Amino acid sequence: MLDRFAGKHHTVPVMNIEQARILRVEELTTEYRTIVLDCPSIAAEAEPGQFVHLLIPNLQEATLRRPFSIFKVDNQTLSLLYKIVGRGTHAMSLLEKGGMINLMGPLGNGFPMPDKDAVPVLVAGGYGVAPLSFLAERLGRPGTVFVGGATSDDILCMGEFEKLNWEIHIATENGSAGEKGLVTDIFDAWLEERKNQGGHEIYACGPDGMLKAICERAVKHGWRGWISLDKHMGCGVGACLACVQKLKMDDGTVERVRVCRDGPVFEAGRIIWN
Amino acid sequence: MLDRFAGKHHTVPVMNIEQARILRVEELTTEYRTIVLDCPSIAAEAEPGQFVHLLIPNLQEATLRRPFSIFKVDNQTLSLLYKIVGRGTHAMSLLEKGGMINLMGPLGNGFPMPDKDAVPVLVAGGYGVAPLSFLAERLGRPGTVFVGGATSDDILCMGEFEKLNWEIHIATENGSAGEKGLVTDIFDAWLEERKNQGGHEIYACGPDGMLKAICERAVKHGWRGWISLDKHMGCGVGACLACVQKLKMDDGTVERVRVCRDGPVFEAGRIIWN
Amino acid sequence: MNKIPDMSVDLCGIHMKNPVMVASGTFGYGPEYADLIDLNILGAIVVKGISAEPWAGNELPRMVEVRSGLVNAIGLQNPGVRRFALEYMPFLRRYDTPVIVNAWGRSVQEYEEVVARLNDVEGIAGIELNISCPNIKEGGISFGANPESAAKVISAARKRTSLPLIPKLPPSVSDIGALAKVVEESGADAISLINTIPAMVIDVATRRPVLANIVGGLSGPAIHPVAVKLVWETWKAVKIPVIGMGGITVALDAIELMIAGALAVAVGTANFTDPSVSVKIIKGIEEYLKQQNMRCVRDLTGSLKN
Amino acid sequence: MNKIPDMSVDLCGIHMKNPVMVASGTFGYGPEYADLIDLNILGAIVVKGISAEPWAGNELPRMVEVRSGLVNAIGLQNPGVRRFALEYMPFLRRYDTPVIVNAWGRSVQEYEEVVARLNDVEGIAGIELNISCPNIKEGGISFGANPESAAKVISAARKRTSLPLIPKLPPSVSDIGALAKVVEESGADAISLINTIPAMVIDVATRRPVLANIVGGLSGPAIHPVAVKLVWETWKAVKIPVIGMGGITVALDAIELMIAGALAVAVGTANFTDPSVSVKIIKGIEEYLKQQNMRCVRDLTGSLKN
Ligand SMILES: Cc1cc2nc3c(=O)[nH]c(=O)nc-3n(C[C@H](O)[C@H](O)[C@H](O)COP(=O)(O)OP(=O)(O)OC[C@H]3O[C@@H](n4cnc5c(N)ncnc54)[C@H](O)[C@@H]3O)c2cc1C
Ligand SMILES: Cc1cc2nc3c(=O)[nH]c(=O)nc-3n(C[C@H](O)[C@H](O)[C@H](O)COP(=O)(O)OP(=O)(O)OC[C@H]3O[C@@H](n4cnc5c(N)ncnc54)[C@H](O)[C@@H]3O)c2cc1C
Ligand SMILES: Cc1cc2nc3c(=O)[nH]c(=O)nc-3n(C[C@H](O)[C@H](O)[C@H](O)COP(=O)(O)O)c2cc1C
Ligand SMILES: Cc1cc2nc3c(=O)[nH]c(=O)nc-3n(C[C@H](O)[C@H](O)[C@H](O)COP(=O)(O)O)c2cc1C
Ligand code: FES
Ligand code: FES
Repeated sequence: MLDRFAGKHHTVPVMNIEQARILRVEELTTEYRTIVLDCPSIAAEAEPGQFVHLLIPNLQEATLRRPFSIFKVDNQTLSLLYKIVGRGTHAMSLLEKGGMINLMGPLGNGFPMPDKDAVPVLVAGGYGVAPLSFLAERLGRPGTVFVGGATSDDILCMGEFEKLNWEIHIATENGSAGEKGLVTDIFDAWLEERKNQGGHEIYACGPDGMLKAICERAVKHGWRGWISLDKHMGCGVGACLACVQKLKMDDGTVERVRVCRDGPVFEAGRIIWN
Repeated sequence: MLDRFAGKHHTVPVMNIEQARILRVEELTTEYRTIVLDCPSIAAEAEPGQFVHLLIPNLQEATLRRPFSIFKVDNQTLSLLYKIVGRGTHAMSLLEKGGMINLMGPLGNGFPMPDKDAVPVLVAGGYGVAPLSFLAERLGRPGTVFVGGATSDDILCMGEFEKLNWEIHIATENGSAGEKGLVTDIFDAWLEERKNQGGHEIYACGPDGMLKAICERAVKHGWRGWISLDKHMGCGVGACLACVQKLKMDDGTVERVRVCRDGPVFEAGRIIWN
Repeated sequence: MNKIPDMSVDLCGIHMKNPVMVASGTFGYGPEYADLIDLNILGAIVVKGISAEPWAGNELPRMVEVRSGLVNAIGLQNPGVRRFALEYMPFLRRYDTPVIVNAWGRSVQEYEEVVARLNDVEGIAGIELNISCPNIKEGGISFGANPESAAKVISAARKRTSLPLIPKLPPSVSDIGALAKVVEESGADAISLINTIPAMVIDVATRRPVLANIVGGLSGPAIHPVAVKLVWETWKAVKIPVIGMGGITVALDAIELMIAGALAVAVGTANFTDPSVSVKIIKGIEEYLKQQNMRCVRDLTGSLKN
Repeated sequence: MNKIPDMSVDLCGIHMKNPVMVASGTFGYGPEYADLIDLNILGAIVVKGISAEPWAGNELPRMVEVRSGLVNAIGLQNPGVRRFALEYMPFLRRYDTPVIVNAWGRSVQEYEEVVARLNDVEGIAGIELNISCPNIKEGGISFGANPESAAKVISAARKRTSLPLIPKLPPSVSDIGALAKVVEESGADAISLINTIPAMVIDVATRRPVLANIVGGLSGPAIHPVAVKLVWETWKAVKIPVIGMGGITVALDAIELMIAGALAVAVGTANFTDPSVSVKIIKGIEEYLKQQNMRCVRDLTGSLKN
């Protein structure tokens, strides 16, 4: 089955459909929100890098769910961190505490844990910080995190990383937080001093341009890297082939695999960018 | 223009589109509700028998408005009385005080006033009482009202008629209020004693079966009668021809006229029932 | 750079202030919406389908709401050319907005007749020929269903009028480009599409069709992506202008159809939901042109980048 | 009187527990939804379209949501018959649910090839022949677009298999009844319809098509009234059973298609919205039969009263 190409490990996803109560909604900035759900069966299974597929109840004329990374798990509850970008996320932002929402999950394969001697290096762009913050929490040991965005408003979850004693590097395009520039710029500067060292394992989630750049760095320096891709999705479970990505297979062939089921996390070296 | 066939009088409707605030919602019975709207421009023009065309804001995937008779007008406010019968009226019942709703109106031609010596006789079935109650209020003198329904839950607005000193006759199919039977039964009994008298003018609104029976009585006894018809509507203004009714014209020909614009009130003798 | 863009279009000789018309059958003959919107703002008014003689249309029910659309089977009720000219044209002539008359027949002869009669009416800017009507002589399949019968009707109509002739194509054909080419060669000045898509609704409680006519036509937002595709195929196939319609509800829907190839657009079902929608769409297109730094609405037509 | 109604149907030799299948391309090859619903509950599973050889499909984007529907241009990506048989059939054979394989080609020869290969695979209950694919030999118009090319493909495929052969018709034809008749005469055992309606979406911000393939197919609730009409026309035209699909989202949608003439139905796009929808629809049909005091689901087929 296509599922065999998922990468280092292959979890057989145990997914659920759950009708969850909204416990809390929070406005982080004008564009970013969190939503906390009472969602025991999905929370119990969730791993960093996996996602849920949300049916937005007040979205008119909709046929498709929306995918969101799992941001936090606390016992029975599940949090998502999202950015308002279109009509679905806008409708989501109008949901109120106490309402119900239907979600499927956990979906896809999460991030493999790093080798026990390796330093985890996370690179996040915008809402890509959501699964990486969850990963940091589950890792149990600190590492280095790079976070980028257009302005300081796009730099999220820094409190979480601080609490866990991570080394934090920030870049914003307008310089309103951290260095002025792209996250890849500060990553490159940092990398320059370490490129011949091993012992690092990269995890990245964010916009395609950033992911592609990180992939190139990882491959070039022979570092192991895990990339979480963001593709428009239909079914979310591997049935519709809306979300495919070209991947190098073990036998050298190239195949279009499903980001929702075979990913969303792939080994950096396998991804073929257009 | 087709408009010339409206009946006794012809008002050139002055219609508005208004975004109205919901001032109050009230549950009369499990099925019947009222909704009170802050709607000055429509309220100012409204006459009994006219209707508004409502865009139900929380109705998913809708393309059509829903027509409702004007039930009460009080200064700047407009009340509607409605029954939950389908998905639109169900969505309406979930609307809350403070929300906004878009409506067009007043639409159509209202009831002509009776000759000044005639006794007004109203016959109402179910929510058909809404425009007739408004008429009673505007008439300034009492008359006789017949009200019918399946059970006592369908008998509404009796307080209003009592306050205005109307003679009230009630029939319900299960006998839970008034006489057991159809409203036409009690109407017939009453009529039997008066059929050779003139001086009455009938106004009826309710289900088609009832209206047809009342029409027949009026024609047979040569009483003048005004019937408010209930047809499924598209545009509500005469543009789509979804709501036509066969009507006898002055020149003896039969024409399909528009209930929304040429009606909804027609002279009993002109209506051709299938 | 925020100059007011040029919104005018010249549609085969019909000068329009802007590319937004109201679609036939959804706007009556003009007076119905005149209280609610200023008819002078519209690009053009396309009136309800007219036949040579009066026609009673179908029994009720004639319309039913479906998800993101409605299905109608009005059955082309109309007062015929004579009464239309007498009762409505004087009103319509008062406005500075071109009037396009939608015309239909059930045989080639009836089409010739209605076009000939309309040709003599003062104040008509063009004739939109509805060729989605069943051909009663040849088994009831619509004239537009195949290129041959479409050509026959259009060539015959062409001989009877010098007014711009705009055949309106049905959407359920397997090769709209081939049909459009034949329509162009038969003498059409422009093409309009799409008409409603044949559809049907059944009341499961009674197991009866909801519409008295059993079948009807689907319109509204549901059909918009189908309209975009068919307008694009038509635009690629012909040189004459295309009028796009089908499910336009917001300005972006109209803009999409224009990018796909429409020089003008028509708003139908959305008038029922919001009578002022066409005015909002005109403003929305203007806004879009400003945002995109485009000077002229005509530059939108067929501007799809591949 | 509230006995459990008989829900089984015999579809040209395929015994189904109930008339509800899942539509090709919306349910993968089976395992994808197996965690979420019990595949044994389904009437049948129709797997994603398979070609003789593997096929890579279109570039991304492949899918876009529209009002009450979606437009897709997956481009028929599939691993070919050999890998399908190897990787998925062992899984599917574990279930007590008939497997219908959707098959396609770009020439008559490719259709023959895929059917011949599928005929040798163990555990296949029937072949649904997708004839909405462009005919690459004859200008890219789909095989199903006209009766002649449809007949060619079906006759050729017929010779290569004794399995039930179920051509799947495209919706955009002017006379579906005539097409269906030819399909029946060419040796089809049943007919399924409707496939998606050709459609297109443009991103007005960039003026580019949203889908990499430019055009795609519209599915979902938006097309349901169109499906009801086409199923009804097909049912009137042929004697072989009809499988109805298009926009089924709730049980009433399925019941409508059955009243219009479908013996079985398939649920497509709605699986994306709610993976358990087919199970709910099966229950809903059962409820309906009880309410209507009907003993047998087969009595629904073509029960439209005029
Ligand atoms: C595995 C995965 C995890 C994600 N995690 C997060 C997260 O934690 N926080 C967050 O804010 N966003 C996340 N996204 C992106 C999120 O799914 C989109 O922002 C969202 O679907 C946009 O919906 P919309 O209706 O507001 O946007 P619209 O642009 O109106 O949506 C139109 C269609 O495009 C799809 N779409 C639009 N943008 C994206 C996108 N970037 N990715 C996928 N589909 C898109 C929508 O789902 C919808 O089908 C994730 C996406 C994927 C694939
Ligand atoms: C002039 C006029 C005045 C009316 N006044 C009142 C009133 O004061 N109070 C009240 O409760 N109802 C009134 N009605 C009926 C009211 O319009 C319908 O009950 C309502 O449209 C049902 O909508 P729905 O979505 O709940 O029903 P559904 O059955 O789900 O509606 C489906 C479609 O059918 C139409 N429809 C269904 N039933 C009717 C009906 N009886 N009349 C017209 N259209 C219908 C709907 O508008 C909608 O387009 C009036 C109707 C007319 C024509
Ligand atoms: C109620 C109604 C009546 C219509 N009458 C006609 C008509 O008489 N002639 C015609 O060519 N098209 C007629 N149409 C089709 C519309 O003009 C238009 O082509 C179609 O509805 C698609 O546009 P829309 O989705 O914006 O409504 C009618 C449509 C509706 C909804
Ligand atoms: C994503 C997607 C992929 C599809 N793939 C196929 C296919 O491979 N073969 C086929 O015959 N039909 C395919 N279809 C069409 C469906 O089987 C079905 O006929 C159509 O979607 C209408 O049903 P629906 O509205 O319930 O989705 C596909 C539809 C979708 C949405
Ligand atoms: S979203 Fe359907 S296969 Fe990935
Ligand atoms: S509802 Fe459109 S004409 Fe009456």
